[in-house]
Amino acid sequence: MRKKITNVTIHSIVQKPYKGELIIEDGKIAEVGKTCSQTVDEVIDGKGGLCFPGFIDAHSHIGLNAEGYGFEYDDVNEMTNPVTPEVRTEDAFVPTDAALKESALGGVLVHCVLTGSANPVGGLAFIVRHTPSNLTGDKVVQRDVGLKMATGENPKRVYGAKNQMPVTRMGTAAVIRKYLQDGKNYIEKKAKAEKEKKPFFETDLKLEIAEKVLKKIIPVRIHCHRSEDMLTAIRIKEEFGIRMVIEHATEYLKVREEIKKSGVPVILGPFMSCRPKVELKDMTYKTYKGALEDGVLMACMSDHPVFPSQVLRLQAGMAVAYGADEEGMFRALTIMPAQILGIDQDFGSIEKGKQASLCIWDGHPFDARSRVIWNDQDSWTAL
Amino acid sequence: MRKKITNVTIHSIVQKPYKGELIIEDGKIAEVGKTCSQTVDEVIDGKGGLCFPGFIDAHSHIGLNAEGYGFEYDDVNEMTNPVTPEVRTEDAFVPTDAALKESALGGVLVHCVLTGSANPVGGLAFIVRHTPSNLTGDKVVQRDVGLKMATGENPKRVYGAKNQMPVTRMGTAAVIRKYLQDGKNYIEKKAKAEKEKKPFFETDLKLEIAEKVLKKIIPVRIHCHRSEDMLTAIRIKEEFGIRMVIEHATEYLKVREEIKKSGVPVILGPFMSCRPKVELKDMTYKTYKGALEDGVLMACMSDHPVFPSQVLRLQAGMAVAYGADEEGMFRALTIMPAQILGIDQDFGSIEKGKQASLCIWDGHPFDARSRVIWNDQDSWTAL
Amino acid sequence: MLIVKGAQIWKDRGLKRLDFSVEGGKLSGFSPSLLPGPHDEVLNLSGHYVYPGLIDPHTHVGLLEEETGNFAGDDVNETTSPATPGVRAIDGINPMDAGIRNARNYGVTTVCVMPGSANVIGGEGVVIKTAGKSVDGMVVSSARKIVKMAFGRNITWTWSKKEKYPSTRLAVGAVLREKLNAAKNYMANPERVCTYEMEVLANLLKKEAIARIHVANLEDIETIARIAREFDFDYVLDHATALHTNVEFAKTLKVPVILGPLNVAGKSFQSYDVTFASVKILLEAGLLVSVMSDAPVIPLNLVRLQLFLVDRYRLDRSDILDLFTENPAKTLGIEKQTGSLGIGKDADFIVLDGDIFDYRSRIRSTYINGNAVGGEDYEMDS
Amino acid sequence: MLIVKGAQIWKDRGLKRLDFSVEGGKLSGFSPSLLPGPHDEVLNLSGHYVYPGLIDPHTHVGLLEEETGNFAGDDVNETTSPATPGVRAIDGINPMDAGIRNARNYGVTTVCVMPGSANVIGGEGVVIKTAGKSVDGMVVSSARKIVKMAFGRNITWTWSKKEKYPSTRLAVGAVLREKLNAAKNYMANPERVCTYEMEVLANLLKKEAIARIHVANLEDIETIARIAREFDFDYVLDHATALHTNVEFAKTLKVPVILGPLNVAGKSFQSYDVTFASVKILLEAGLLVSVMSDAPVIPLNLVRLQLFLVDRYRLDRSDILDLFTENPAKTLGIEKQTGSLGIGKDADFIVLDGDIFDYRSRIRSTYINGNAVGGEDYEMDS
Repeated sequence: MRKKITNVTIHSIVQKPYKGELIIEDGKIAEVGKTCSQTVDEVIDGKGGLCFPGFIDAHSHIGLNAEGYGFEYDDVNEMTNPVTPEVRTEDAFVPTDAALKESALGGVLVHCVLTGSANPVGGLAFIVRHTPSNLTGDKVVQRDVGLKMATGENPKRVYGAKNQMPVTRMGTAAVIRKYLQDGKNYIEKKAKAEKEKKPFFETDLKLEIAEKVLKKIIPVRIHCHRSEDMLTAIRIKEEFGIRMVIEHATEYLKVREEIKKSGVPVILGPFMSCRPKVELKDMTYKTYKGALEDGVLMACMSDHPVFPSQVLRLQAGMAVAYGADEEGMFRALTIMPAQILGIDQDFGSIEKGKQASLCIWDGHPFDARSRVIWNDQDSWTAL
Repeated sequence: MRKKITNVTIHSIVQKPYKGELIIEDGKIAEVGKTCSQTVDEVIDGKGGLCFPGFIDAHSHIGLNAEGYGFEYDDVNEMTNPVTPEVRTEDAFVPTDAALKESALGGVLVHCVLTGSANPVGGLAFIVRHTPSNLTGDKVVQRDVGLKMATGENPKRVYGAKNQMPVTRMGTAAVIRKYLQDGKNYIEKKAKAEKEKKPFFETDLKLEIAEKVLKKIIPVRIHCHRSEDMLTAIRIKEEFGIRMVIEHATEYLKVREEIKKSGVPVILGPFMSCRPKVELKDMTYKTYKGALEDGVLMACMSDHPVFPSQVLRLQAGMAVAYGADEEGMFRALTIMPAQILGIDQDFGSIEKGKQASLCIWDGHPFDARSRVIWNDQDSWTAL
Repeated sequence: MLIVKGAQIWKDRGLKRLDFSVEGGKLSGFSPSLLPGPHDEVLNLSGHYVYPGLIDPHTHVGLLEEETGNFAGDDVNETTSPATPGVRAIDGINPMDAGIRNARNYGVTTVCVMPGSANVIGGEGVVIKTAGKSVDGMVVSSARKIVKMAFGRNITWTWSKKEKYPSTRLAVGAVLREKLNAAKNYMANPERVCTYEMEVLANLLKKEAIARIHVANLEDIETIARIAREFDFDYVLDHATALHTNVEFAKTLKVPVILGPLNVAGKSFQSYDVTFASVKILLEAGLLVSVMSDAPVIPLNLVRLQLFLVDRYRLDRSDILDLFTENPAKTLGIEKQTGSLGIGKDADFIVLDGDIFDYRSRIRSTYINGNAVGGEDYEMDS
Repeated sequence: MLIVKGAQIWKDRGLKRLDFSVEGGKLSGFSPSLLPGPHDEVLNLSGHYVYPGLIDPHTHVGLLEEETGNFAGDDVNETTSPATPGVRAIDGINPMDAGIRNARNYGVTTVCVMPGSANVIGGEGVVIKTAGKSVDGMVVSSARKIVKMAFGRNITWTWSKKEKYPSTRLAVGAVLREKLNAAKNYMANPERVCTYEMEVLANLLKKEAIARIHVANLEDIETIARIAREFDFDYVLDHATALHTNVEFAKTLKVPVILGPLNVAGKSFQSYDVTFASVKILLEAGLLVSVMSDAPVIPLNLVRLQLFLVDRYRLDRSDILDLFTENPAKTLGIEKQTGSLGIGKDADFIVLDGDIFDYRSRIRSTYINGNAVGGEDYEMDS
């Protein structure tokens, strides 16, 4: 089954936009260009629209507190223990969350689903894409793509209320360090058992994940709003030689040189919200402009349901209003999150061989009035 | 001091847009048209932008939980007593809330500030406009413009947790009815005291406000999401012969005929959010389209800080994406809220004699990338 | 020997006019006409219908007692830890519970009794007959060992109220993984010290026991399947309220399902998808389907309502009766002992004055191991 | 009669070389040279400086005691109702409190002691001298009656923790309006039954008493002004942390302000605007400004620090001294009795071995009503 999309302006992300065509075969882009030559079974008229790769929401809790299901169905934070690396968002994900369909209407076709920020060591993230299926399994792009950690107000507030460590920023860092040190000890113990050819080694599921982090198999995805928290995160990264992505990075502009130097990617947002916490005081859309100018690897996040993933595009548009480069913001919605998440071989741009994760828009995605009129997954009906 | 604005397309709301000029004198619009003849002291070049009346956010809690001040500074709900008509948002308003300036950057220059929805009978609302002053008094447009009431989940949840009436929707209606009935009794008692020329009548501040409601001096502003709650509200309105505005009206489409028949205006939104409550399950942007088609008096709300007032315009733009008429949505941001709030003699359109509450935009307000490049209040600096 | 004569009996998936004999509590012979010997007792059931005793594969009778108030008779959830594999349902069952009495009086001769759904690992379940004064004597010993588990909201509602782990569905799977990993460590450790908790889980991993997993939503079923693949154990899906919403997926699982209770309001989001249609859909998909009452959620005096309601979908009536007899027997591993009428099987049967699908018909007597133990008219007596 | 000779004394807004006499606890004469009679006591203070005793118009000394742990000596807020006009500070003061001892040893001869800021209406304040064993004997009787009030966050923090009204600033004004309305009803009712609570508020509405209102943020000051207009009463703004941020507005209020404590960290959002510059700004705006320690927030042994820090703004030193003497005296309505050196006034003065603005100078003695009651060297003794 080969399908051709015609009559669209192709925003491939890797090239300047041009009027062109593309061919989809087995869910992949088989050909793309000004004209496509292969014979096809079906032609989709793009009606002069704009064809974009599906946007990637690099930090979301979509599916963990499904739309309209109230607080009793909130699985964002396992806030009963400050160290829960063993919990997995895949286990709690609700694939029928109406927000997934709505996000697709807003052009977001891929989501990285993380645990919340109550715990210094949170849990394992996974990546889903929008499909019509009601099974999580049919949506999984990649499992166990990062271990969530958190700093700042949230762990303090949650465990402060329980009078349990951590109640300070120092305490949060100490909890994280202890976990990673336990991991190092565990790796050593395991190596020793192997060397001594012991018949038995007691595996520990919490520390198996620390091992993955310490061996750089997966990155730490660390929630930081304030500048000092980001610097603490980078300090820990250096100490343990781990991979890291900084999430939110609200005060990025205050420590931009340090972040750039560290080589750590940042996932910025959600800035289209009010500032109910003190640590959000200096939040500004201008952060996007700064990060683009600095050339750091940067992505937009919705933090859904904090901010609806459906309008991630408008947050990026607001960044443009506050001075960010428009093409840069499209990269922050597509190829850069794909790179940060390690899925850029399949997602994030319109190139031959990649997944045909595509939307056709009837207008500019940063204009609220614009609509997605087609995507590659749904039996399409208008809004 | 007379100022002239030139080189703009005037979106007056009452006429089709046209390239024109306008003159401001003493904060009012002295002249508006294709060209203006009066001599002026200062000319403001609109740079080919779009001149709109300041948007009016008809339902907001702006100033009651100022940006970046955390939960300890949250004065939205006095949730210690289900009946608190005597509390006034003006008493709690923080005029230095950074959100006011940010909202102005988003074209919103007027806000109606209400109490939250924890209490069946909440408190008195007031209307502010954006000014550079750090005094509430300098921002007041009108005091005591309505008495907030609330139905649905919120009162149930708040008082249910205290095991105190109301814990059901029935209970909420009963609390409201009792308050209004107490008010009727109070009016009678007062009239009797006057008739009998008694030297003394014991005033009751809670019931003085009920008197204003029952004498139709101020409307009830009632929080309803679900259709049954809206019908209950209308039932109470009919019983007591009061004025009413329905706030949120999330399930408007389910009872559109009944609402139209009741003559009650609605203030719709915020729909650019997720659905953390069950009663928001059927929330849709399509509601705007329906209300416009029905010809009911309708306004947009941000419910700030639930949704930032700064991007109220983008919510209206999303309504257009979901089929609403664009001009209708501009009316829902300007003249219709002015009518609902009773300030349309001064606000809501660009007409001679009205307040010069104005913004010049460098692009269409529903496009996220557009910016306000001038307003009538600020010493203007770009974003 | 007891000779039962004259009745229409349900045998080999159909009503047949057969006499049968009972010896030592077992069914010993079937024939169009059995001639009693001089020492035989004869039971003339002309005009009556005999069916195998019904089996309810998922109940809490005897643990969550009826008529005892809210606290005194409630022993269904050991909510002191989210994983309590060491507790056994048999130790909490009161054979005198009105729920068990209801069972036998209304035709249910075998029930599986299990801990509740507040814990990820609730403990061991047990299969018992529904008549007796000592639970030990009621046990159906051929049944496979059962480890009760639960997934989804009941867990998180329970533990989040206590502000304890697991408060979210993020951690429910993690609790199970942690315990199963501990069991693997335990089994691999040559110097292990025997603990009952670990032995129970080791039984599961050795496939001597089967997991019985309370679950409602489809996403939780997916998580169960994922973990079962990771650790390789057998399981049954109990409730499985939303499984029918993805039939292709359901087929891939190749596990028995026990649906129900179906005659309840779908009032929580967990039971949102509840429908009798699920029985039809999953039967047609070829799954081994049973129906539960979850008694006392649906008390067993109402057990036949479910049969009537499934019958509204115009399924083959043999298939319907199987839902309450053969299928649960197979799921519990007791199909050689009970669940149908056949030589060598327990003489567990019910006598009705009409077709079991005729709602006016009444259960005149219930026989367990060949003994009359109850019937609808017994209700008032006991 | 006591004759004090040889000192530089602060009188009429300047240092002067004058002798002075004290008779019956009052200042009775000033002259470049006073000749003592045979029965007079002479105090030679050559090389010393004499200033009027300092007045702190806003403290909690004696109520919120020092050196007593967290509970035993804490009587500052009657947090059982958000409006407690009936309670009186005088009933809670311990004259032996180390805070009062610090006051006199470090030069503070008069303090106003008031309830705290947890209640919208806290109760009646009192003005006392800082030496004595019985508080009744310490009272400065010429002072105007005081009703302590509070606005803003302290109220809502207190009551929201209890989940009681007023939990938000929405309701703070409402509490005050309700009570003042009740007082109006009370006053208008010819058949009223006297209640102390209502009498206190009636005093306020009759302007026999003045409201002393704890407030920080500008928006709360606006609310106070609004309510004061509605009900027509006199008030003083205490703390008024953000008042200097709108000078034009401040001028329109025409009320005395008592700033401070200023040598604290602006750590909460309420104290965000705290700055010594506020003294300069509001003085220049023509307001009647005093400075408080809020003791024991700033203990009174540090009282002079404030004077030094204000002095960094290079204000007229007479104006600075007025902040701690004449101005609080006027605000409290005791300016005819104390707060400056003049014939007929209380002999409340302090003796230093140098200029009061020289931070190395020490308070050698403090006199109240003509009696030496302390000084910095007394510290260790008592």
